[in-house]
Amino acid sequence: MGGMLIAALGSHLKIPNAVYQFIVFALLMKIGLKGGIEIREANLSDMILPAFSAILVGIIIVLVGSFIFSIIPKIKREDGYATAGLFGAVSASTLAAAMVLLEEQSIRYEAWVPALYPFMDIPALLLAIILANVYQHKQNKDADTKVDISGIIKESLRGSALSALLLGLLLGLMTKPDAILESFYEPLFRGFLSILMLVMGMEAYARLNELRKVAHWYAIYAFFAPIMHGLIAFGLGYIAHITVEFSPGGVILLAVMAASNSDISGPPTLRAAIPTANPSAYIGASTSVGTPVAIALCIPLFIALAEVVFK
Amino acid sequence: MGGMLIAALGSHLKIPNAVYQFIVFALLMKIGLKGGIEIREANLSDMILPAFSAILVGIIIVLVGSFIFSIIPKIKREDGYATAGLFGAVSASTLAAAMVLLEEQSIRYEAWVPALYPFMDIPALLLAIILANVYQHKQNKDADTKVDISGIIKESLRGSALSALLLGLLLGLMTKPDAILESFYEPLFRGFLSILMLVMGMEAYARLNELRKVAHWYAIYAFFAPIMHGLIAFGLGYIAHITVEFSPGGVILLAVMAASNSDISGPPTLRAAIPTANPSAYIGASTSVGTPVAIALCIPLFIALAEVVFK
Amino acid sequence: MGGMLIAALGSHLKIPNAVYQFIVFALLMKIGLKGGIEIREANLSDMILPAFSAILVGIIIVLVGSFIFSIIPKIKREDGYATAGLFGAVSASTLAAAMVLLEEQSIRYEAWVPALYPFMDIPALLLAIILANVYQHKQNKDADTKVDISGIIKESLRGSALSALLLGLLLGLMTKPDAILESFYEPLFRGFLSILMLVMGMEAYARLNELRKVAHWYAIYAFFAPIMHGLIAFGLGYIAHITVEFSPGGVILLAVMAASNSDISGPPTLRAAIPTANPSAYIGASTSVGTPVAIALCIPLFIALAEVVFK
Amino acid sequence: MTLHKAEKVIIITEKMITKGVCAIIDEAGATGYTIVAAGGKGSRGIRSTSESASVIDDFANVKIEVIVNNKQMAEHIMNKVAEKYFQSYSGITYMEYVDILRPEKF
Amino acid sequence: MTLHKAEKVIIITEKMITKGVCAIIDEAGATGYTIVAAGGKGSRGIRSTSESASVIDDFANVKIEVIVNNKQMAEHIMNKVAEKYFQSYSGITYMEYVDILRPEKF
Amino acid sequence: MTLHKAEKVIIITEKMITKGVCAIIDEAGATGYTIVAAGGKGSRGIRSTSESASVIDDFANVKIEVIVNNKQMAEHIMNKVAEKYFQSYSGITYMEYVDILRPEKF
Ligand SMILES: Nc1ncnc2c1ncn2[C@@H]1O[C@H](COP(=O)(O)O)[C@@H](O)[C@H]1O
Ligand SMILES: Nc1ncnc2c1ncn2[C@@H]1O[C@H](COP(=O)(O)O)[C@@H](O)[C@H]1O
Ligand SMILES: Nc1ncnc2c1ncn2[C@@H]1O[C@H](COP(=O)(O)O)[C@@H](O)[C@H]1O
Ligand code: NA
Ligand code: NA
Ligand code: NA
Repeated sequence: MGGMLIAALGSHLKIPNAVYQFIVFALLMKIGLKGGIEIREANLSDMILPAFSAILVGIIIVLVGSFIFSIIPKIKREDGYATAGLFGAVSASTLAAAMVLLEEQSIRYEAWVPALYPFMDIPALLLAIILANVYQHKQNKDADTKVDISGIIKESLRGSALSALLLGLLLGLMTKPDAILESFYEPLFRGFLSILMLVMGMEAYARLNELRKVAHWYAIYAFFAPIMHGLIAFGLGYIAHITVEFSPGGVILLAVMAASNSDISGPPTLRAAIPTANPSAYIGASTSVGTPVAIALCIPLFIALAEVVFK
Repeated sequence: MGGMLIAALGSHLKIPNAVYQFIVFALLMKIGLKGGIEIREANLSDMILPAFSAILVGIIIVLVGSFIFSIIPKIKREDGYATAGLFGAVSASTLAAAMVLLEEQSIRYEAWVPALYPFMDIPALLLAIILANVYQHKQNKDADTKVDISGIIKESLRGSALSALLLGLLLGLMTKPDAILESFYEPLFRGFLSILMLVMGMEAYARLNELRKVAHWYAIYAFFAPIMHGLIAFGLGYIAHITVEFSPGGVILLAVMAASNSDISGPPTLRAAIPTANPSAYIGASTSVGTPVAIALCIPLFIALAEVVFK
Repeated sequence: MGGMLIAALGSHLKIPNAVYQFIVFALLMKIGLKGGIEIREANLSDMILPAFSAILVGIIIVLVGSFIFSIIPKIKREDGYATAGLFGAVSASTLAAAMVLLEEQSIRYEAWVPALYPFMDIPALLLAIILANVYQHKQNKDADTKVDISGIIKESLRGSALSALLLGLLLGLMTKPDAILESFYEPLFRGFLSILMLVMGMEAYARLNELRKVAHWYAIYAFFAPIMHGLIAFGLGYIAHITVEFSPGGVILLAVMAASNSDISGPPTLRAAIPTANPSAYIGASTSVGTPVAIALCIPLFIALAEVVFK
Repeated sequence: MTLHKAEKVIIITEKMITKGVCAIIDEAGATGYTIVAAGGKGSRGIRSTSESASVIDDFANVKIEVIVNNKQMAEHIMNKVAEKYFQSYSGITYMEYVDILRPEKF
Repeated sequence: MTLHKAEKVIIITEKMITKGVCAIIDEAGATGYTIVAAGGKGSRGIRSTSESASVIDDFANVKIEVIVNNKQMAEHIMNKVAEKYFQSYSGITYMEYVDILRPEKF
Repeated sequence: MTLHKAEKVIIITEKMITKGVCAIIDEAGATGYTIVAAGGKGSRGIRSTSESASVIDDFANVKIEVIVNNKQMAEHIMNKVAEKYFQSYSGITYMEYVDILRPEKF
C-alpha cells in the first residue's frame, strides 16, 4: 500500500473533492462507530491510563517541538508553534493504515484505542494555538485581544473531521449500528483508505516544491520528529501495558498516533487560529516528509519493536 | 437510527451535494429495482386494491389538509394547498427507514408495496397544484392562463426522484438486474440510508428557525397530520388485508407512506407549480416537524398497532 | 443491461460529475489491478502476439477509417482523421460490459486481456493525430510547427483514464492488492458499470440532435465500423488462438475493444491535439451510434460467433 | 484593434428558474449567456432560495450574464425577468458597461 | 424604466475566511451579497490558499460581490476587509460601477 | 483611501484550454488571475463545449478574470487569446473598467 505513494507523477488524475470529503467522512464514522460500540462494552477503568497517556503525548510533542524551533535561528516563532501543533495532532488516515496492517498481521488491539484520537489531537492543537497567541500578546503589549480557549475548543470539536468521529462514537455508544458497520462501512474501509493513500501520495509529491521554498530545518524536523514522538508514546504505552494490561496492538496504535501529523482537520484549524504563521512552512513539511515517514517508516518500525518488546 | 437525528448541532460537517444526490439516486433505484422484479412475479390482481388505496389516501390527505388550512384565519390559501400537497406526497427516505425496520423485525411485506409510492405521490401533488391554480383563477378573473394538467404530470414524472424510481421499476420489470441489486444496491442500502437520516436530522434542526417565523398552525398541523394520515391509510390497508390478503407489513408501509411528507422531489415541484406559496411555510413545517414525527413516532406506532390488530 | 440505454427520455435525472468521475476511476482501477495481478503470474510470451494484434488493429482501423473518409466528398479531412482515431481507440465501459457478460456466461479469458487496452488505444489516437497534423502541414507549407510525437504520447498517458488504468496495473504488479480488489472494487464493479451504461444511454440520446446536424456519412460509418473493426480483431485473435492458444474469451474481448470507441479519454485528447476538427462530427457519431452498436449488437454477435468458431 | 461598447446584464436568482430566465434571454434576441453557480444572502435570508442547502454543501443560486450590443435589449431583459419572477422568487438584476472585441458576435 | 447608479465591491480571497468577510459586509449595512467558488493565481502562487487543492479537484477561493447604493459604504467594506485579512490571508478587492433596477432594494 | 483605475479582462471559454489561456496571461506579465466554473450558450449551441455535459451535471466552461494596471496589456491578452484559440474553440472576451485598492499589487 505504501508503494502507491509516489505513483502518479505528472498525471492529470484528480479525485473530485466531493468524493474525497465523503471518503474522509466514511473513514472517521467507521473508526467512531467501532470505537463507540467497543467502549459500550469496555471496562472504563482500562481506558483511563491510555487516554491520559494520549493527552500527555500530545502536550509533550508540542512543548518539545516549540522548544526546538525556538532555538533554530531565522524561524518565525509562530511558524514553529504551528508546526509543532500539527505534528502533535493526529492523522486519521495514518491511524487507519496502521489498523489495517495490525489486522492483516492479526495483532490484537482494544477497538476503543482509535477513539483515543481526540485525546491526543485536541490538547496538541490547543496548546500550540495558546502558545502562539500568548507569544503574540507579549510582542504587542497594547493589544487587548484575549485568548479565547473555550472558543478554540468548540471550533475544533465542530470541525468536520472531529464531528464525524464524535458522531460515530455517540452513535456507537447509544444505538446499535452493528449491522450498518458490518454491511457498509467495513467493506468500504480498505478501498476508501487506499484511495486516500493515493491522494496523500500525490499530495506529498505536489508539496515538495513548497517545502523547497522554506528553511531546511522543517524537513529535518519532519523526518525525525515522527520517530521520536512515536517512541515517546511507545514508552508511555508500555507503562500502560505493564500496569493495566494495555494490549501490544494498542501500544503500537498509540505510537502511530503520536508519529502521525494531522492532514485533514489540523491545517485549517491552525490556519484560522494562528493566521500569521506561514502555511507553506508547516503543511509542506508535514505532508511531504512527515506523513510518508509516519506511514512507510514508523508503522513497520513500531510493529517490529512490539514484536521484540512483547515477546 | 432515529437517535442520530438531532446529533450534529453546530457542527461544520457538511455532506457534498454530489454524494447526497447519488445516495438518493441509489436508494430510489434500489426500491424501484426490487419493486420491478417483484411485480414481474406478482399476481397483478393483488395489487389493484392497495394501489387504489394509495391513490385514495393521497387525495384524501390533500382535501382534508386544504380544508383545515382554509378555516384557519390569516393563512394564505396557496400556502395551505402547498402544505397539504407536501404532506400528501411521499418521502422515499422515510419509506426506506420503515422497510429496514420491518426487515429487522422480520415482518413480511410484498416487495412491490414500496413501488406504490408514485400512486400516492403524484395524485397528491397534482391535486394540490390544481386546487391552488383554480383558486388563483377565481381571484383574478381576467387572467386566461389555463391549468396545464398533463404538463404537471409530465414534469413530476420527469423529476429526478420519480425518474430514478421508475427507471428502476422498468429495469426490474424488463431485465434481470438481480445480481446488481444483490451485490451493489443491497449492501449500500442501509449505509446510504443512515447518511440520509443524518442529513435529514441536521436539516430538521436547521429549518427550526424558519419554522419559527411562520404561523404556529403549521407546526401543529405538521405534528398531528402524519399520525392522522397514517391511520387513514392503515384503515384502508386493513380493508385490503381482509379482502385481498394484503400483508400486515404492506399495511404498515402504506401507513408510513401516508404519514411521510416529500422531502426530495416535492418541494421543488410545488415551488415551481405554485410559485406564490411561501416555501418557508411548507418546507419548514414538514422538514422540522413532519418528518421527525413520521420517522420517530409513526413508524414504531404503526408497527405496534399492526401487532395488536393482526395478532 | 443494454435495455437501460434508451430509458431516461426527457427526464431531469442527472448524475453528478464527481460521482461520474469516481465511477470511471474505480472501473479503470479494477481493470488495471486485476490485469496487473494476472500479468504477475502470466507467461509473458503468451501475451506478445495478442498485444501485437492489438497494436495492429488500432493502426488498421485508423488507416482504413481515414481512407474511407478521404473519399467521401464534402467531409473535412481533419474530421475524418479524428473520427477514425476515436473508433480506433477503446472504451473502458464497453470493455467492462463485455467482461461482465463473459463472466455471466462463464466464458473464460486471460485476466490480462483487458490490460491490452492501451496497446490498441494509444497507437490509434497517436496515428490519427499524426496524420491530421501532417495533413495540415502540407496545407500551409509556411507553418513551421512540428508534430510533437513524444509530447502527444506523454499527454495521452497522463490523461486521467489511462493514468488510473496504468496505476492499477502497476499496483497490481508490484503490491498485493488482492484484498482490496475483492472487498472493494469487485462488489462495486457491476453496480458502477450499470450506472455508467445508464449515463451512456442518456448521452447517446442527447447527442442524436448533434448528429443530425452533420453529414449522414458519419452515422453510416458509425454503424458499420464497429462490426468491421470487431471482425478484423476477431480474425487476428483467432490466429493467436491457433498459434499461442489465446483463449476464446480473449478473442472476444479483443474484438470488443476494436468495436468500441473511446468515450472518456479519447474525445478530449483529440480535441486538444486536432483542434480544427469539429467535435460534433466525431463525438455525435461515436456516442449516439457507435457505442450502442458496439454494446448492444457487437458483444452478443462476437459471443455467438465464438460459440460457432470455437466449438 | 478596436473595442466596442456593449452592455452586460447580470441576473442573480434561484437555480430552479434558470430555464425560464434563459428563455426570456433567447426570446429577447441575445446571442448567448453564461451561467455560474452562486450562493448568497439577500432580503429573503441566507441562501433563502435553496430547498436544502443548509446542510448539503451546494450553491442554490445562479448568476447569469448576458452581453448585448444594444441598451434597449438589455433593459428589456431586465424588466421581463423582474416582472415575471421577482415577485415570487428571490433575485436581483443589474447592468454593467463592457468593451467587447468582436461586435459582430453579439 | 430608470436605472440607478450603484457600486459593486468585489472581494476575491480564501474560502476559509468567507464567514468573517460576510460579517464585515453585514455590519457595514449592505443588503446582501453573492458568493461564487473560484480558483486563481496571485502573488502567493497558484491557488496558494487551498490546503489541498493540487490533487483534489476543488476551488479554494471565493469571489464575493456586494452591491451597495453608497460609495462610502463600498470603500468602507474594501478597507475593512483589506485591513483585517489581507496581511495574513491572500486576497484582492476592487470596485465596479453598475446600474441597478430597483434602488430601494440596495 | 484612494482607488485607482485599472482594467479587467474577462475570457469565457472551454475548460480544456484553461492552461493555455493562463500561460498567455502569465506571459503578458499580469500578476494573477481568477477562474470560475461556468456553463453557457453561445453561437455554437448550448454548452457546445462540453464533451459530456448534457447528462452529467457539470459546467464545462470557465470564466477567467485578469486585472491589469495597463490598458495595452489588457488588449494584448484579449488579442492573443482570440487569435490563438477562438477559431477552433468557442469563447468570448471582453473588458471592464474597475477601481482597485492597492495599485502596486497589479
Ligand atoms: N446587495 C447585494 N449584493 C450582491 N448580491 C445580492 C445583494 N442582494 C441580493 N443579492 C443576491 O441576490 C439573491 C436574491 O436576493 P433577494 O431577492 O434579495 O433575496 C441573493 O441570494 C444574493 O445572491
Ligand atoms: N491580477 C489579478 N487578476 C485577477 N485576480 C487576481 C489577480 N491577482 C490576484 N488575484 C486573485 O486573488 C487571489 C489572491 O491573490 P494574492 O493575495 O495575490 O495571492 C488569487 O488567488 C486570485 O484568485
Ligand atoms: N452574448 C453572450 N453573453 C454572455 N456570454 C456569452 C455570450 N455569447 C457567448 N457567451 C459565452 O461564451 C461561450 C462561448 O461562446 P461561443 O464561442 O459563441 O460558442 C458560451 O458558452 C457562453 O458561456
Ligand atoms: Na501526532
Ligand atoms: Na404522505
Ligand atoms: Na476501437
